Amino acid sequence: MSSLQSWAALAVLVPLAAALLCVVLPPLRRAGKPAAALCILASLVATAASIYLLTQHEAGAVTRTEVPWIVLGGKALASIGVNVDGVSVVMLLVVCVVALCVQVFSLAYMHDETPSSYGRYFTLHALFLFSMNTLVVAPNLLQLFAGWELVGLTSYLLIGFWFHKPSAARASVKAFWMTKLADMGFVFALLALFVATRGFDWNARLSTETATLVTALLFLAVVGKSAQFPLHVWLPDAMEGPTPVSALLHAATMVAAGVFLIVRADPLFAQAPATCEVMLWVGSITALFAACLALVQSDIKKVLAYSTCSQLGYMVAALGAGSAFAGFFHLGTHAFFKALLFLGAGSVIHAVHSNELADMGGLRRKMPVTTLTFGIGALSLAGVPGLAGFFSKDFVLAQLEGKAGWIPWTMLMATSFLTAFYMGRVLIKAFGGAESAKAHHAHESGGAMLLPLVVLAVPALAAGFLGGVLAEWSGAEYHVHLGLTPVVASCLAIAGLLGAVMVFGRGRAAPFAGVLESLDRASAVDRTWSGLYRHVLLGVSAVAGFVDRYFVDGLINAVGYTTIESGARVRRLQTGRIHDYAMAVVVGALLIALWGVLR
Amino acid sequence: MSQWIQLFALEFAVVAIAALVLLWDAFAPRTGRAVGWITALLLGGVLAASFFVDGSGAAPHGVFVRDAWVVFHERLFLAAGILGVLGSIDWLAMRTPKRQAEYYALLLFSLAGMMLLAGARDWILLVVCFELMSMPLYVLCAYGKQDGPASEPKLAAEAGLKLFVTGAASSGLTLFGLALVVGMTGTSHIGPIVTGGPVGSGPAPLTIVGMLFVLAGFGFKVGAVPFHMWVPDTYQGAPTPFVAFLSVAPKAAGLATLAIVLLGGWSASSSVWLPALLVIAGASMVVGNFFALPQTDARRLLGYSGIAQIGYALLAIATQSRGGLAMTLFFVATYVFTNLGVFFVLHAAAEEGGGHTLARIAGLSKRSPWLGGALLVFLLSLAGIPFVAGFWAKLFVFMEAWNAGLVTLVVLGVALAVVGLYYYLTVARSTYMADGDRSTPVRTGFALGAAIVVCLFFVVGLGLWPKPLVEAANHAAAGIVSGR
Amino acid sequence: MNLTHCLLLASFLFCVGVYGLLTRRQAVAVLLALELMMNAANLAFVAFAHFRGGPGQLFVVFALAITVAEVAIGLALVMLLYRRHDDTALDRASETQG
Amino acid sequence: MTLLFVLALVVTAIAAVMVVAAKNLVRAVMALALMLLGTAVLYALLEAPFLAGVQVLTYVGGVVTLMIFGVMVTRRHEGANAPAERIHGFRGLVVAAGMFALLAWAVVASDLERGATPIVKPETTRSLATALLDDHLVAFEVVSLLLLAALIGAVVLARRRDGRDEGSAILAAASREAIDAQQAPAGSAHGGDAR
Repeated sequence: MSSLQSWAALAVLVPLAAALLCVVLPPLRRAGKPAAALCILASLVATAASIYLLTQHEAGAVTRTEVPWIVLGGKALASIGVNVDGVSVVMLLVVCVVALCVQVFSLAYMHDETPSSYGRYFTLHALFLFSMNTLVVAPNLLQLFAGWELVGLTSYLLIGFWFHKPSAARASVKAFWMTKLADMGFVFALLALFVATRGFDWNARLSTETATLVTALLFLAVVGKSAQFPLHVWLPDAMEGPTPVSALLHAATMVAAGVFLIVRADPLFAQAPATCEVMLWVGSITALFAACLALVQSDIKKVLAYSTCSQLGYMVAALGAGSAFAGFFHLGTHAFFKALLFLGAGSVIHAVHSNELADMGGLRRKMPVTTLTFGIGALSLAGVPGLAGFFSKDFVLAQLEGKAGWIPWTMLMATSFLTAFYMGRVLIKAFGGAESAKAHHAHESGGAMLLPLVVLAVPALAAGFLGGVLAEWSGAEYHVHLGLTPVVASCLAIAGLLGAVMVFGRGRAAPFAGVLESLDRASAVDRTWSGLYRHVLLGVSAVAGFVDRYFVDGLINAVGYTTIESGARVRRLQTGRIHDYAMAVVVGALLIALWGVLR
Repeated sequence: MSQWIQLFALEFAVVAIAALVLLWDAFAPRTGRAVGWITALLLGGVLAASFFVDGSGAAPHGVFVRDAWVVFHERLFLAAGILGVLGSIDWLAMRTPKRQAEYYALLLFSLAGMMLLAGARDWILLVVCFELMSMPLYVLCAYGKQDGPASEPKLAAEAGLKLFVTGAASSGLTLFGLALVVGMTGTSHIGPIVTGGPVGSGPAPLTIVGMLFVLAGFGFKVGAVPFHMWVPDTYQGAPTPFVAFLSVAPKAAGLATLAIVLLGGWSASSSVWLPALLVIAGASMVVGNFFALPQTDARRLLGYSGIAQIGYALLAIATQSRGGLAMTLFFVATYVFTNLGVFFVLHAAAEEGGGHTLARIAGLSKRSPWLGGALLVFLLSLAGIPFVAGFWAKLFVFMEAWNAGLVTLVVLGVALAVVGLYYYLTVARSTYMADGDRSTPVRTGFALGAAIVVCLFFVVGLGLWPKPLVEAANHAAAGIVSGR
Repeated sequence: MNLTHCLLLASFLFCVGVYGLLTRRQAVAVLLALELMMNAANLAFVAFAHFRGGPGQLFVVFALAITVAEVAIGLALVMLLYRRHDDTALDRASETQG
Repeated sequence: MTLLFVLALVVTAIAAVMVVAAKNLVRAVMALALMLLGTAVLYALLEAPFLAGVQVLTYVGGVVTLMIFGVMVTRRHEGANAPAERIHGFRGLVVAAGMFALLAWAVVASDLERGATPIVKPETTRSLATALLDDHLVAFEVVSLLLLAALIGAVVLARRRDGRDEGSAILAAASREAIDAQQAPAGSAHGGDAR
């Protein structure tokens, strides 16, 4: 094991050690603060290791160490180990940095919890970091799956962290149920891959049919984990968990695991054009659909949740267009600015004690740092030129040029506009305008919460410029070009923001007061905007919401209900009478024998 | 004679322990936990000895063959026996302090029957061992329970009677079927079915009927559909520490017998039994999983879950390959530890909570975090989540079955595994999420606690590092099926 | 008299036993029916041994012992049932179900 | 010979029907005894004299007594006339008839008399004993264990908690008798060696 891999292994094992210590030493966990310190220390070590790895990494190098894990008939079927290459090094860094920031943020955010619950929270976080890093450095799909399942399990526990809230308990079960359902695809994919190649390597050469089968099954798992249409319904519900958990799991890491899986298994997906076609469409539809829903949410976290769905749709569409790098790039930048947004939302929620946008407003004076950092995140997400989100989103869009008759491209362009529009709405409603009653008593959060915000704001601003380096490491083509796509995308982003100002900024002292006033004079423009918003956008959103609530969600609930109902009905067969049991034995034997001789 | 002693050293030892326990109790009755601890420790000694005694060989006329297959099973049964005894110590000492020796003796007799069963290569010995295994189980089902809540003694008697009547009916079926098979083939050796007719004509109808009756009889013992109906009722009525043992050891023995007979003896006639086996396996998965869904008593739920699990194990046997058989062994071994663990935790919770319904164990994790955690691990293993032992078991079985071309059943199995996940999680959720109406901490006796810890160790250990058991299972399976 | 006749008789006894097993309410009567089934198997063993050779008789020796053990346990369980339910109708024992 | 066979066959069959048909349990047990005797005669005709003897000893002597005892103990209030109504008799009849149809068809279709395999040298009591103690010594020992387990089990179940052992003594005696019967061939084997 070379030193590089040792560092990667360190990033995996140190969080595990911290989690185990907390598990086996209940006094430590129940004390709360010491456990938190230990877990954050572990994350710090993991982050340091991942940064060191990044500095030492040579472009294009792939090294791995494996230990035989499962042996069948004297042959090693699968191994555990670490795989260090451009993708895993970057992903490791993203995961560690975001996790560290979230944990530091949680120090203050969760301080109302009892000490034992506080300790449990950080234990789960350490466990999560271990699971996620296991997934990231996996040298084969089996270990990746193991990490995948562990991530699912920890997320189940974290979403349901406030299990005394019935809605949280329900949401955690729903999230687990949905992702498990999709994970069946992963299991089948592993089985099919194993049968075809007697191994779990993602570099395998397959026939087109097998590749299509394997990748389609893998994609099913991705649809569940990365909340793609129509299995996205669990993600908004999962917002019942603590907000930092949402930042970590439902923005930066866990949901991105699905996209990461596709990036990892890119050699397999490259052999299956049919699957890629499906991905392209599913991603585009998810992006647009979720953006429509984000528009009408009154809960700030739900806006961000649907926005996450939407951005994941971008990544999946990019992957479907055949550009693993575009998806991965957007995954990286998105992780930073979405974590920033969630933490910013957490800061706001902490201040006003409400998730509702209606309870916020005018927070910009009370919480300047939060406003600034959240604003950076929002503009980055909206794709304002120069910020991180712009570069990656632009690159994704550029990959889609001309694909499938420009339709996905158009859909994602529309999504760009909507993204800017709903982020503008959140900005204005939460930070602009007059102070609401609840916002009146709000005050800026403490240092432990602001520090992660500031730290995350840096990559949210600047990570876009790293595209070239990143591409070089991953061995992909990347160049910023000034063509149709960036121009249209920039225009749409700015138009969306301005539109939001037009619609929501009126009647309130909006931050862009000057611009607004000049535009407001042309009230026809304003009315046009308002009308467009009210009749077109809200209409679309209503349809999307209807489909979501009654069709997708309803179908899934119906499946669950039917399963349980059928079980309840058939159990009448078990009468409790011995004679019936003996009858079953005899008739069973009779039928089997009858069939045996008649065959 | 010395050869005999060497060949049957472990079985002799187990019977000797039974005799010792009975005699000790006859001459110096004890009411404490000493009898149980002595039994467990001596059994532990036998298990340890199994690693040093090389008893490989065969009895005259090949009625009994000792090879890696037998050694694997002996150790598995001994482990189950030790854990079964450990789990019962506290309960017996509290509930029936004056009637402990018989319990252990009967358990040991059953254990001896199982251990011999694994090596039987002759129908006479096999049938006799099967009955030696079963008879004590009928009795133990109805054991003790005079002083529990009012309904308990009735339920225990009912449990015993249900097991007995269906068991005796199956014995009758098996015996009649064997009369046909042995009569038609003219030998009591478990071997290929010699048709006697012209080449390629296949077995006579009477032989086929006989074979399938025998298969049905074994189907009863492993609790496969449609011979499964005793399972939930017996699990619910019988004493829980015993159910822990009942739910694993006889099933492992039954699967071992099936493997010996189907893969070892009748492998050439697979066209006769394979369709029946596949139907039984598929039906077990479906019925087990769907009937488990609406259950509110944890033991009934686990009964149905056990039926489903047996379906998966039968699927592995149906692959007819060495790898498949090895995976059956792996599956069974992990199942032994997992299910023992689940029942022990339930027992610990029920002893303090007054019942086994899901409502009664609600909030367990708050009353005893470590029991709650252990239960979660066991349930995850049953559900097949990585990194616990059950995950590999399921994955391996599905992999081998897919390899053998049983794709339909694999798809069915994976789909049903998701249904399974639902009800396992229901139990887990009620322990974690729901608030129970009790807040007193659960105190677990030392013996029971030790048994749970051992189970936990194996379930987690095998989940992280399945390699040793996989290799041992492969080695053992080579004794029955040669080739890949 | 030949093997076919003997086996037909054995089958008949077996099925009569099955009928009794499935229909009699009295626990003791069910035990009797089980005896019939076992006896049918024994008869088949002996008949095969006579006409075809093989270990049939040997098997019967063991089967008899098994039957006796089964009767002992069965009757003990029936008495337990009687003591708990004050009745030996087998369908009394049907509290667990579903 | 054939006449005797037919007679035994008919008696056995009718007795078997009576076992399941008799309302009175004592009568059913008596019918069982008759059926067992008829089978014993068949054993004798099929050149299994030893088994015929054991059948009479263990079954008619042991099992039937045990059954009568069981009937008596459990019916002490109402006498032997138990309500004997059936549980879905028709379904049971259909299943049993179907079973018989299957078995009878299989017996006939197997064409057992074709090629009329010569009737082999019958197993003598002596060869039986040799086989028992040579080839199948293991099984023999296991059966002793089985009977011991059954004995203990029966006592455990029958014993009352208040210490009044009701019937366990008789059960134990019956089981012991069974052990004796089972060990009879062993004795005869030793006798055979002595000669």
